[in-house]
Amino acid sequence: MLAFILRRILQSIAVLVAVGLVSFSLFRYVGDPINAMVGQDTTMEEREQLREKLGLNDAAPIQFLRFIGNAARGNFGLSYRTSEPVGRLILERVPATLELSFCAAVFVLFVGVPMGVYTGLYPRHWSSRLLQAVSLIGISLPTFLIGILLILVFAVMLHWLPSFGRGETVRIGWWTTNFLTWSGLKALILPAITLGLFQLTLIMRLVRSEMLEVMRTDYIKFARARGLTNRAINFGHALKNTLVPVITVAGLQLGSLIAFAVVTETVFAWPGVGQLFIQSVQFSDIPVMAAYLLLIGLFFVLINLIVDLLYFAVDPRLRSQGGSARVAGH
Amino acid sequence: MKGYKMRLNFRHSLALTAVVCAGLSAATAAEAKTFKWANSGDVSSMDPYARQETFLLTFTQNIYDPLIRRDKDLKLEPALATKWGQTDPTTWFFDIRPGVKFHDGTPFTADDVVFSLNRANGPGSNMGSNFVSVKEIKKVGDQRVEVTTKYPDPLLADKWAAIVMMSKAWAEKNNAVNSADMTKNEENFATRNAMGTGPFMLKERRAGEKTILVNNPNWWDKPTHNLTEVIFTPVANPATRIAALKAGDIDMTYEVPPADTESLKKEANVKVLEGPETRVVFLGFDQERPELLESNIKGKNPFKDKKVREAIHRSIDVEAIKRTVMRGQSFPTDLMVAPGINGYTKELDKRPALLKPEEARKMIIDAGYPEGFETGMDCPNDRYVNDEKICQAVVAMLAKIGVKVNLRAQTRNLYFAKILRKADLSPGETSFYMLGWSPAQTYDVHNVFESLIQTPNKATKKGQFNAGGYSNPALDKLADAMEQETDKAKRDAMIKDATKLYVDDFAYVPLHQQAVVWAARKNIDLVQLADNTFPLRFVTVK
Amino acid sequence: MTTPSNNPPLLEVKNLRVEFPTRRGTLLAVDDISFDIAPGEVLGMVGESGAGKSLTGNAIIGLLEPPGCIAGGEIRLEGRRIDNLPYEEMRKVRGARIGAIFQDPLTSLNPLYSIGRQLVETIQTHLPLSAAQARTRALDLLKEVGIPGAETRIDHYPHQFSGGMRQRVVIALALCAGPRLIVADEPTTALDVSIQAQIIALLKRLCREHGTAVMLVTHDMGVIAETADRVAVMYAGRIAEVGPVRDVVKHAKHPYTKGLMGSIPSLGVRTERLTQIDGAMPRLTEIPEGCAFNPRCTERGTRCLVERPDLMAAGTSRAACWLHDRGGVGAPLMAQRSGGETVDA
Amino acid sequence: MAVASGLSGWLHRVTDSDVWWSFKSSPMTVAAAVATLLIVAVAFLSPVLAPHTPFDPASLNLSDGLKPPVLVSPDGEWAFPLGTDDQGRDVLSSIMYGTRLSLVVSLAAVAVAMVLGISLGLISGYFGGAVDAVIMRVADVQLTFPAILVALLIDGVVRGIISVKRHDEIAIFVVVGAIGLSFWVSYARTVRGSVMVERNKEYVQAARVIGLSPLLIMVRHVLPNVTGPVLVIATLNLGLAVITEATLSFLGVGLPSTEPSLGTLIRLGNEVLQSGDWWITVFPGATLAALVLAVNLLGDWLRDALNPKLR
Repeated sequence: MLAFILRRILQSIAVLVAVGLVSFSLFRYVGDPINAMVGQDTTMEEREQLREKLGLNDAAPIQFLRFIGNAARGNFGLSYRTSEPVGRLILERVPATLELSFCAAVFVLFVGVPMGVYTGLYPRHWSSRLLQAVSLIGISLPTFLIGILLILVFAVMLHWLPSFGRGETVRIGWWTTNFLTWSGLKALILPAITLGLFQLTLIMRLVRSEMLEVMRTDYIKFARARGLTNRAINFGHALKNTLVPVITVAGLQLGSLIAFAVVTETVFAWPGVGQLFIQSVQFSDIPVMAAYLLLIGLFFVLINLIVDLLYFAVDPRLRSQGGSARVAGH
Repeated sequence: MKGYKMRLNFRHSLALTAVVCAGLSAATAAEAKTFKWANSGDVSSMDPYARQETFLLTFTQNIYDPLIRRDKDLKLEPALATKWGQTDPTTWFFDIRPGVKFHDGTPFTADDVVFSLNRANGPGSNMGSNFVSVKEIKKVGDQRVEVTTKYPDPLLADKWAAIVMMSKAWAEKNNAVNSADMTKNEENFATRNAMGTGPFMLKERRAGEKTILVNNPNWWDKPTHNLTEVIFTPVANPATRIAALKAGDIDMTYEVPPADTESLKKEANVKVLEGPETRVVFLGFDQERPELLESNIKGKNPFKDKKVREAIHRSIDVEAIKRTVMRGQSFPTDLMVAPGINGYTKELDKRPALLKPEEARKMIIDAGYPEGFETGMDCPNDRYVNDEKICQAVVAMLAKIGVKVNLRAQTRNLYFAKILRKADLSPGETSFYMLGWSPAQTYDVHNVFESLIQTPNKATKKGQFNAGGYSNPALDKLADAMEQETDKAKRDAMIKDATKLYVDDFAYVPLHQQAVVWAARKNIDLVQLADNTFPLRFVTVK
Repeated sequence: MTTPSNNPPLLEVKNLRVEFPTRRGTLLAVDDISFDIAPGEVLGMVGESGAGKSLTGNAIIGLLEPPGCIAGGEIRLEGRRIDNLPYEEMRKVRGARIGAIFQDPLTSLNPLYSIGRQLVETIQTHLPLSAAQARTRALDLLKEVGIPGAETRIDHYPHQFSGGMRQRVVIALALCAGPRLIVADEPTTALDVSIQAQIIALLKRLCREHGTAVMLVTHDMGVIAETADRVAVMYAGRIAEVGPVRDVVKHAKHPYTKGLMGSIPSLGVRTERLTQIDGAMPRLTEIPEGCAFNPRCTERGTRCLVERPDLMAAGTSRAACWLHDRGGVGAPLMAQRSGGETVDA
Repeated sequence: MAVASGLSGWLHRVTDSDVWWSFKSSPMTVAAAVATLLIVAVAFLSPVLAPHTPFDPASLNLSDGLKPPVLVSPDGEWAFPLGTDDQGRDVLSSIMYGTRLSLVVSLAAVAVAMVLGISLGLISGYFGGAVDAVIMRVADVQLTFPAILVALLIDGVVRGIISVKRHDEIAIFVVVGAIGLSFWVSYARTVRGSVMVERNKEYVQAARVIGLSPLLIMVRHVLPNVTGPVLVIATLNLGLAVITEATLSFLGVGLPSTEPSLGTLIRLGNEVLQSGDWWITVFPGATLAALVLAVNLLGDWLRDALNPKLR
């Protein structure tokens, strides 16, 4: 097991280096930040000098090495847009995104999985068909449209929920949280639903198709023959076997919530790293983009490691075989 | 200048009524008044010299005061300098207002003035271009500062209305002596904190999320507002911003997309303020390359031919663009400079009549292009109001006269990197492009000539933004002369001649001035200035 | 072999009918069969696949997969009707009163639960025992079914056991709640021959010790001959013959049983060629009138074509064949040629 | 005659099969199939059916701009049944042309993603070990970059390699490539998971014993078993592809804005949603919703019908 973790950590480092190299070779095509950084009347020559001093004309690997060198010393450079240190800029906004994604993930798991189980257990029932059709709405309308519609209904017409922003937040050390204030919680509801809706549909359908297959297996029939209660069969034996293969996909989908947060945060003016990323793309704010991509790369690598470890915890067949072979499902 | 006056009266009266009732309500309102407002983008820094951008300058002028500030009619009025003037063509003096204190109670002195001016001209600051003519700044006694210039600069006072005064002691104590210098990678205290003499004090600054100002009880000037707290939040998505205003989560939004003005006017408790912005949006031609970049015509550049430019100019129906694309929120103009700017010659602002498509097509054929010609077109899609939609409309209009246009719309950073001239002033990568320009600093037409219309010249640094490379020697000579002409009448004559030159030459296709559209809830009184600045000191909450 | 005692039968099946309503018409898979199982008795159910023997087993446990359903008849366990019980009532019967063993041990156990946990769960579902007591009972059972080192292996997972070992665990699971009857559906088919013998011997010993009756469903006559007290031969959803296993094997009364027995090689008797029954069992949609076996029967008569024979006394067993009726089979007819295949080609 | 009878024979076999029967018996699936066919047919016949030619700038004039749908308000015109947008484009014809564009782009993108994802998933799942680790780590790197950045990279690189005179010649390839590249990971992971399960099953080992080539085993034996989850993802990705294309065109790397796809119509319309010109975004939005809903319901049915285990 330890060998497996060590190997994965080495691979993770390789992934991060790859992410860094690709990012910096990419930054040549995201447009030129200089024009937006200098005043309207700065001469072209001065702009070129600034570009030279910032090292934007160097080759990608050199820029990447310089970035890593500074990053190692905790200095992620200044944002071209707000001239604030990128490290603190991201650190301030990571809690907002993580808390939003966490709520979206909770929404997806506590609504999506039961819906998947229900439609898997009673596929023919009209309510399952209805749930399937309704759940499709989440993926047939673009996120920005869903967001706006929710705001129009719940904020403008009904005045139940705030139309944008994080509401009151409580600062604990460097972390700012929404969970300790009433207005913070209310501000979380609409964005979490908008963010989670797409993943909800995917998770529900995967759980459903997996549940349908598990219910047909011999060990479920044998469990019934042993007179076990429906609850024990459906939520003990069947659910566990259903969730094992769903874990990898679910782990990834919840990880991609962060990537999806980009659009939701822009619509709800949610001060997270997603909104920061969109602004940095539009502004070609290279230091922020580089730090963001490495953060997301690190995050995905962690998610994958956790999902794999979760696999070991859940699926005994792997524990004895060890190694990265993963046998999923029934 | 007359046209400008006439339009002003209407705006003037509106402003007057606002002040009157502001005065009244200020007296009665004592209890806490919070004013919540939003804009599409955040103010990029608290450091007043970080960027020469209207929004940053107007926001920081709520916390800091300049020596000379502009009143509601954009005329200069005394602020921290009680008197100023030129003792001789190359020497300026500024008398300092006594008894003024910074927010932390420390007194405001001449040393602070000298320090601030040098910081504004120092490394990392964006305001350097206002000091091109300055030779030396020195303190003369406690109440006066004298500035000597390399050559007579009649506009120095105008330029310095944008330079606010900072506290020398505070800056030295908190390592904010210079603005944040990108190349040095270390943060500057002034980016997130502020110490000014202005009507409001900075209480909390969370970049990209929320910035809170509170009233400065011992401000040197009489407050013309009744606010105790101001909460500013950036809301990028226009639809969300409009919804927030309707829902009452914000009291005012600084930027309203023209499409939403109609629906907001119908809203019960919302009012809309519209006015022309000093920025002129125009189209430019590549008149430099022998042949166009993306065209089927080889060996010839159609845009070099004045007849072709005229045919195109008189086929673009700016009134139709105003009616549908801009929904009435624009002020068509045929000059490269807006009314309200010194040097706007009203009598030359007459758009030649529109040509029927057949007439224009015939002109194109006579110019030697029997089947018309093809050209690329570049436009931003998130810089000016409805920029992409205006270009699409132009593409449709030109298609009718045989000019096939391939449009490429991009976000501003990709766009500007593509079309602007390179460091060595070699031409950008475009044949037909859209640009917007407003001489924000000096409010004088020379800035337009110097940057946009004069021939690009690396040595004299002229024509930096003349992306199409239009070149008219006669105009170049006039522009250089007007820069230093101090006699107003002679200068105005030069301006008129130069303007006539580029209008008759159809050098550019000026479209319109964008409308500055703000929206606020009915219980808020505020004043909308022509240069799109928003001093909070004129806001009162009923 | 216990002789059938005369107290009331443990399981009584009367005129059981199982139907499959499909869009192509209703398929009659089990057509009016009746039989009893005495306490502690081993009844074999034998017949070609598709004869309806597994379905009968499922019907008894109440686990017919939709759209299959019990269309008629009664099933009584210890005198109580169990075929029309509400789901919750029937659930309590399963495992506690009737145990089940399925064919493939590789897929019968939940791969994610240790065998101990699956045993304890079943025991606690039916018996009022604490976790500790349930665990000791599970340990005893594992020892009984012959799992070496039960104390450590109880917490192992199914994939850590061989096919034979897993079937032993399945038997332990079937017995753990002390059922009176076990329905074993092809318990040895998936195992190789040497393991088969062990499992059969184990099943017989445990049933005898616990006094548990067994309904052993298989197509393997050898297993039946060795294990069953009585045997019922099924053909096309009906019982062709039922009786003590020795009599049915040695002195088959029904032509189909004769053919079946003839096709089994036995050490004692030297036979050049095994007899072969022509043709194949009819599909459920094409069951002929009269006796279902008549097209393939060499001793059939005109009556067999029209009148369906019920089980009637035939020596010590009972057979559904007019041969054993005073009226006889009517005019004899030759067996129907099936597909040009000659018997002595 | 032979052909006719062969055809009718085939037709009979289809209509008699269980798959057809399960299709016929669920009304929702029939409705979904009809809707899908209708939308696809109208889209691809748009040059013939559409009353106007929205992509030809010469035919547009601004004076027709912002007309409401004729059924809703008096100043609508029958010439523009669903109203016009602020460029004077007829909304109905724009939807037709736009849907065709979006369908071509998203189907091609999903196809690219499936081919890439499934093949890499099969290889990595079947061979495991180092190959599996490399492919999965490439997947991690890919997951980090959203479609937007991938598009910018491809656009820049392609422009660097082949000097392109006009942008829109390569626009469609850039968009399809970018969306395809950013979608393949979910296919690869799902297929890999299933392949690792099937790999140990007897029938695969049996196939290996009789000497079938690994490729043949994977495609013929293992692939059919993973169609279920792949189908779920493919149908979901279709809707996402249309929306991603709209985001790319906003960044100027997508299709030119003079030829708006369905996604771009929604994006442009969304800016004016609250201004009273609701129809510019509502009708394209409804079309997209109907298309994605129909395709996914069809996908659900197909997956259940084709899944041997569920029959």
